[in-house]
Amino acid sequence: MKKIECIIRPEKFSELRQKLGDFGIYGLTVTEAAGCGLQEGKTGVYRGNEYEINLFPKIKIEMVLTEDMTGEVITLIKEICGEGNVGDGKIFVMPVEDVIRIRTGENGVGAISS
Amino acid sequence: MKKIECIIRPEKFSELRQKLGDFGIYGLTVTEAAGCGLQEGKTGVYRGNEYEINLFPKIKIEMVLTEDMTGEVITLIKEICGEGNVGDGKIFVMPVEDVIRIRTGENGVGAISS
Amino acid sequence: MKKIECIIRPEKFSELRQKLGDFGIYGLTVTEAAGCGLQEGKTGVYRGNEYEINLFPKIKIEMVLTEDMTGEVITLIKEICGEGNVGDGKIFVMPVEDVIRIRTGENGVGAISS
Amino acid sequence: MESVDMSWVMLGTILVFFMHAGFSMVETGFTRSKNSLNILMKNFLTISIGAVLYFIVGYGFMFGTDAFGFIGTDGFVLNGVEDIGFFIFQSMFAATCATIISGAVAERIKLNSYILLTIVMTAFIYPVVGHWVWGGGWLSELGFVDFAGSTVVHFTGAAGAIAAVMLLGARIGKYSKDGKSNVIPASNVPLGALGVFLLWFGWFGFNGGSALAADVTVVPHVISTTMLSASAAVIASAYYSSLRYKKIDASLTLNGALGGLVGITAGTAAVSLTGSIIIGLISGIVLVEGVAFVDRNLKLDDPVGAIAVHGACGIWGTIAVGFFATDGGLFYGGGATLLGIQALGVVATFAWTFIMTFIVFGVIKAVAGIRVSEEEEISGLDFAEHGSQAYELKDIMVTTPPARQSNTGPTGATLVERLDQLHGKSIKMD
Amino acid sequence: MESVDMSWVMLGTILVFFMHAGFSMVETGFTRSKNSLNILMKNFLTISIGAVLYFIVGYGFMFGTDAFGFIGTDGFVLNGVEDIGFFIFQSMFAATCATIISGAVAERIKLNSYILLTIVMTAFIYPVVGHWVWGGGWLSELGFVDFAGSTVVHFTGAAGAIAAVMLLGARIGKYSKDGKSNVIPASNVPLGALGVFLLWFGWFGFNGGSALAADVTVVPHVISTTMLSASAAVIASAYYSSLRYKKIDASLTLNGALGGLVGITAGTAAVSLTGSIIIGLISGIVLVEGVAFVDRNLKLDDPVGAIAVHGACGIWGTIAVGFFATDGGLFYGGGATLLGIQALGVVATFAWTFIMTFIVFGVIKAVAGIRVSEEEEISGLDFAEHGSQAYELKDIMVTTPPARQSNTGPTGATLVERLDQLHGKSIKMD
Amino acid sequence: MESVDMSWVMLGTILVFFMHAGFSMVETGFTRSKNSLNILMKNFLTISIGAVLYFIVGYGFMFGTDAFGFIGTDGFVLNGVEDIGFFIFQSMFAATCATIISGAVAERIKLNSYILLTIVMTAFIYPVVGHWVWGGGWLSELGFVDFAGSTVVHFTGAAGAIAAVMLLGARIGKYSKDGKSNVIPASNVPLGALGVFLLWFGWFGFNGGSALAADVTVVPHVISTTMLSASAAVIASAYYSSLRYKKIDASLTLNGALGGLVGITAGTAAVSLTGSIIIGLISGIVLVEGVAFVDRNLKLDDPVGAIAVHGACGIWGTIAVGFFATDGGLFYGGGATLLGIQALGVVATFAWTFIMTFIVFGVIKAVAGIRVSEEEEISGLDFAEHGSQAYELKDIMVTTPPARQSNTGPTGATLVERLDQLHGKSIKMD
Ligand SMILES: Nc1ncnc2c1ncn2[C@@H]1O[C@H](COP(=O)(O)OP(=O)(O)O)[C@@H](O)[C@H]1O
Ligand SMILES: Nc1ncnc2c1ncn2[C@@H]1O[C@H](COP(=O)(O)OP(=O)(O)O)[C@@H](O)[C@H]1O
Ligand SMILES: Nc1ncnc2c1ncn2[C@@H]1O[C@H](COP(=O)(O)OP(=O)(O)O)[C@@H](O)[C@H]1O
Repeated sequence: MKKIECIIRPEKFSELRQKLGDFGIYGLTVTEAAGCGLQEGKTGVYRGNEYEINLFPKIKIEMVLTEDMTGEVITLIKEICGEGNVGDGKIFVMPVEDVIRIRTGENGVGAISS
Repeated sequence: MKKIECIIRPEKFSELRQKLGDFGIYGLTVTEAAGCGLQEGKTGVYRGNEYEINLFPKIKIEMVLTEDMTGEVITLIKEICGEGNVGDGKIFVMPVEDVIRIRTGENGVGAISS
Repeated sequence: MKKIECIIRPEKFSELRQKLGDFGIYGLTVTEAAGCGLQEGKTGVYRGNEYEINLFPKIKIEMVLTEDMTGEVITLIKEICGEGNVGDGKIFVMPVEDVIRIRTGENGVGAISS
Repeated sequence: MESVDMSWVMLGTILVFFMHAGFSMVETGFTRSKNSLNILMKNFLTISIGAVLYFIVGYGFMFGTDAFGFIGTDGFVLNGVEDIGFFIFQSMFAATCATIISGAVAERIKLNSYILLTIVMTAFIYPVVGHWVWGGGWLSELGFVDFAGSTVVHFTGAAGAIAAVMLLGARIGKYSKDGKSNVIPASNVPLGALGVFLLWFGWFGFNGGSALAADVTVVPHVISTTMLSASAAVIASAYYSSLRYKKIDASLTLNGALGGLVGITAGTAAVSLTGSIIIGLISGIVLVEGVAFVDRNLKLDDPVGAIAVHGACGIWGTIAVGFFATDGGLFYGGGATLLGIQALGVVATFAWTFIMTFIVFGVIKAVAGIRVSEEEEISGLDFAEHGSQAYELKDIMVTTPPARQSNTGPTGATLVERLDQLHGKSIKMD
Repeated sequence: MESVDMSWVMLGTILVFFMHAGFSMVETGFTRSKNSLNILMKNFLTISIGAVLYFIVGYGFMFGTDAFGFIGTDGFVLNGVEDIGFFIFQSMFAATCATIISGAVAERIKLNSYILLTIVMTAFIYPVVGHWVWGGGWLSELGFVDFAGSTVVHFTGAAGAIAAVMLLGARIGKYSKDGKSNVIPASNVPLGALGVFLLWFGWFGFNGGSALAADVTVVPHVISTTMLSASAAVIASAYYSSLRYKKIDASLTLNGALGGLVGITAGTAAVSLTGSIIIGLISGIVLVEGVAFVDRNLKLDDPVGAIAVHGACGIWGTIAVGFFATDGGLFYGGGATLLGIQALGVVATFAWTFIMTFIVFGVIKAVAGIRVSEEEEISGLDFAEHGSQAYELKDIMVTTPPARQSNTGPTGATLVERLDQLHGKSIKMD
Repeated sequence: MESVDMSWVMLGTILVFFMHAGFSMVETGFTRSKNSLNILMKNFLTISIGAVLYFIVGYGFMFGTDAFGFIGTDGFVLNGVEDIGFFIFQSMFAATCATIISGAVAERIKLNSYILLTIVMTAFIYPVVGHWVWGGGWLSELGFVDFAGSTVVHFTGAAGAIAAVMLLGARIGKYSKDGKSNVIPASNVPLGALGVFLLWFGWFGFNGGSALAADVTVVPHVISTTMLSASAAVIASAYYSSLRYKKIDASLTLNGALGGLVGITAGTAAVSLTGSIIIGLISGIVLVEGVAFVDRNLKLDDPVGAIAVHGACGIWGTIAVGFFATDGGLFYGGGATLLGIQALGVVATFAWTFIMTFIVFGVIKAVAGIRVSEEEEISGLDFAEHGSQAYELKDIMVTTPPARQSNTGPTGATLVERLDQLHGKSIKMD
């Protein structure tokens, strides 16, 4: 099994989530994150003083998948979240040794199959 | 060393944390997350329009442990957080190559032993 | 490639981020977390009843780096975030199998080089 | 009636109305955000139902022709009532009394059961007490002094709150199995502080308007004693709480201001300015001790401190008149008679209100139930009873749910296109 | 003029001013936090520009010497105007009418285009309607009854809002491609609820002050009908919404209070107390249905429900006078004449205001554009138009950006020192 | 005294009291949430201590029998004072002057040191200035005009604030080592905006009430000039800030409203309506420039802009009378005499207040210290000084701590059971 972590633009989440569902993937965990990289910061002004915001709100999605699905899921993410603008985000693929479904105690693939 | 990531119901956190302490585990990192999977969404209504909430608030706990403890910790999580209702959550076991305690610079097991 | 996860004190983030930049590392993802370990809790009082706060706000930084950089980055984190007080935080080094830059689709090292 | 007197009473009316904004903000600020909508609805419905019912029956029971010194018997729907201004001024008081309960029972009471109680409170329980003291009933005959309602309005509300909380029980998690009182922190103290200011502001109308005329000999005195008592109470509760708990407790200091206002309400026109400061100082201490006593000894879970504010300080304020009244007070050589009458009034009011509320709410409990389910309480009353939440819901939480189905081989250039073919153009929601 | 009458009208003036605080809080609370600054600025500028312009031209058009029953022709800059108190009281009404629009167009309108519309509204469109009814114009000649402005102020504002929203379009994501009306939840309902209380409070000055004197025969009656109608409306919208949608909808109940206030504004002095309760009950239902109709049938995206509150209930309130006026109302044997005149007034006001607003705002749209860019709308108007945000920005979000450059071999004990040498002492910001 | 005049002054009193709600909300909204409780406590204690002390000594120093045109000498504890209404009205002003300082020193001052300063301010420093101008002192003899207190109340407060901030220093992170002024964003602008509305609302009582009678020739004029000046200032600061900084700065526009109110306070009864608009427009610009000057030139860290609002605009407002007074103003052919007297008054007031405050606060600094520890400042004053926080604390943050001990072999079915045996039934907290 693999864990896919992707960092995307918040406004893309809703569509990605739906498409993942269409694709048969319902299980995922989301956290609000902030990130930086090549994306240029934006300048604000408050009471006449300027300040720079150079961390951007991002959504971090974690999905644990079976090996065979990762490829297509990555393609899906790229297609939906890739605007072609700096800041679209990243996908990280990481190894997972085991998964347990707390409710049933079953582990391995059975723990994530719906 | 292993990293255990578990996604649980927020209301279970307090008890789990205490039991882990009783068990000798004090070190952990928590983040607020939201998740979905098999759990059914709930419907709200605002000004007469219905909407569906199908991401549920979850607590994500990360613990880096020595190999030998993972087994019992997993059992503990299952016992405390397993209500038997859909949405109880998951446990992911992942490899960790090294841990450093920033304060002392010590690494490996020494970095997480209290 | 490696993923470095570090848990630090929020007030250290600004300087660490800047130094990482000076060092040539701009890409990172941040999440607000809370943690506990050896750090002693603090006691508050509300309407005459005491309560204990024993989770402390922390900042979690995730950076995916090429193998060769991890060493220096860890040193940097230790130097900047190490106050020598309990609660300074931890660094976890974890394996990453692949990285994809959503915008371009390129993967591997190319996906994180700026 | 003189224009100037009418204007003054109408100003008072408007200000007392505004106190309901204060109650709402205090109660919303001192409780958890998952129950805010519910608390707001309770407050809006209380003032609304209170006003309408007081028009229909309450005013009659309170100011109608006296029967046995116990209750009024006519003037329902203002039949034959001349002074509409007096009615509307009084109607605001009725709702005030009822709304005091809403804070004490917050975060776990069933909305509809609460509404039933409010109906009985504003239509009957309160008007009867009101009749005794202000409607020519037996207490007024005895010479009981309660200028603006330390007892009639505030203590009556608190007595009802005690009965209600006893029947309702504490919020989940408030008391540990070993009886320890736990902390359930406030969600928005600044809003609560604003509420206290709104109440303080409105109180000038509550006390000042009770002169029922723009009387130059009474009104400035009333405004001054009201101001000084509240101020003294703030100082007292701030420093007494820091003495007792090492820190100046913000929420207790805010309660303290209200305690000082409740404390001066009975004697506002009868005591001297210096007297009002002393009454206020003591109110501030009574409040801090009152909260501790209710919370840790009586183990009555009162999220906003209503019982201490309106109950403890209400009693103190009523009794204080017996000591500080420049005319008839013990400290002014007036002997103990007045003191005795004041005490009697407090006891009688408690007996009537507590028993009546206990019976009424007990019946509601038996018949319809008064408490939300444990699950609803944990997830919050807002979503359960109102299908929504008080503060911003993150965009990502609201999405169109993915349709569940198996993949039947699609065709098309990109994965997305293929998926779209499967499902028809996907509806994207913001 | 009598001191007492002057005082009463000045009190009314101050209270009507305060309604703008209410509008601001309602609009801020019912919309998303990323647009809060923008909404607040709109409200502050509306009242400010409204007051100044009404002084310069508005008052003259409204109360100057009549020309053809259509418009006033002198008294600009208060030239030759005696009663300054009357002017300042009226100026608050002008701004009120304009600010009604700001809620309906919130979260997507360009600030400057909105300001232009506000200018025309307060300087010309509203004063003309005002002249017709209160300035001796043709409608007043016919005997049209609108005591405090259900039509003149509220419905005029709503008619303008309809035109503006039609030209502006809905917020992104409000309607799905298939026309489904989506939910865009409020960001701060407690603040919105406070706003409703502020408006209700101010409304006593709005209706009461419109007596233009501390008249003992009128004022207490007006205060009472205002209170009872609003109360009845709260009850009606709470229970009607729970009937229709299974839950007591908080934001609809809050709107309901305002609906009941708008509904009684025209007839506040003309109907009986009982009449006011009935008018209020119906207002509450009209409000709930009105919101549904505007949102799901007309598909006009009105984030705060301004069109339903001020439009639907404004019409109802004006017509209701024809039924409930104790003198001349249909239900009191007065026949249908008054009813007809009231209806005519509504139609005429709508025609004039809708058409004028449509033309003016249409021109602005063609010339300058009226809507912010899609990108600005998504990221929020606050940062785009004001460079800042309404609520706390996390410390970590604001940092001094790292200078970008390549590493040229540094020397020094620690990495940090070496880096510092490279860049000179680094500036650390909180 | 006439009932109607008394009523008007009492209304003014109540409204001025309400301004403290405004100050509290502005200061809470414009600062960081980790210091909100502390700011609220400062405000509640200021008004409370101010009222009590003004009763005990302040009123005597201000309005007692004059000595050398410098100070009053009797009437302490209102001894021999007839007009209680005048006292209570004045006492609200005293607290207002003191509370102005609290905003400027927010987020780093020690609560108790602040309280000490407030005591001296309300008991002595302010009453002396008040005596000079309103108590028959030397400035009033000269014919200095300050109708409601641009100088007496507002500028006095600002002068004290300057001294206090100089001694206190800036918040950590406000200024970079290189002297750059950094941004420390507000935590709740909507609350701050509400505060501005509350202040504006209360200001009608501040200026209107200062007529000390329901004088038909004065009051409507005062209400109108107050309204128009504030409105003009909002417009000016909004557009001037957008000119200077490319964006309509929300918090500067909010400050602008206050600047316009401070600016008209001295001349509200003396200038024409048109004059008031000009005064307001200039106030709006003075405010924006004033904030920039204080923040970036003087490098005085004033989180809420109190020094610019009450200081810069206070001076401008006082001087403006010399130009715009229809009777005696330079622009009305009155020559420069009045102008000179006004200027003299400003200088004298500054000298007295600044020096006194500097000495008093300097002594406190030397003796007790005036600033919280760096650690407390970083983690926030709320937890450090009040043991709690202003907004909701996440449930997960509050837990019963796990007891630390080593595992001694337990027995039992499940791990949990075994652990429980070890520790006795675990107490679970919500
Ligand atoms: N090396 C990295 N490690 C972890 N997260 C990263 C890394 N680089 C970028 N990110 C995340 O990806 C987001 C987008 O990266 P960025 O370089 O700005 O744009 P792009 O991916 O389009 O080149 C960043 O905001 C950050 O959250
Ligand atoms: N494949 C997955 N990857 C990551 N997180 C998951 C995955 N599946 C479920 N989760 C997380 O676990 C939570 C519970 O899963 P769910 O399927 O709803 O119930 P259960 O685990 O009882 O079957 C979800 O809310 C989500 O946060
Ligand atoms: N075993 C662990 N797994 C995950 N996170 C940990 C672990 N131990 C500590 N942490 C994180 O590191 C932070 C600091 O650890 P702590 O033991 O309190 O101080 P120190 O690292 O200085 O010994 C904690 O607040 C927690 O967020």
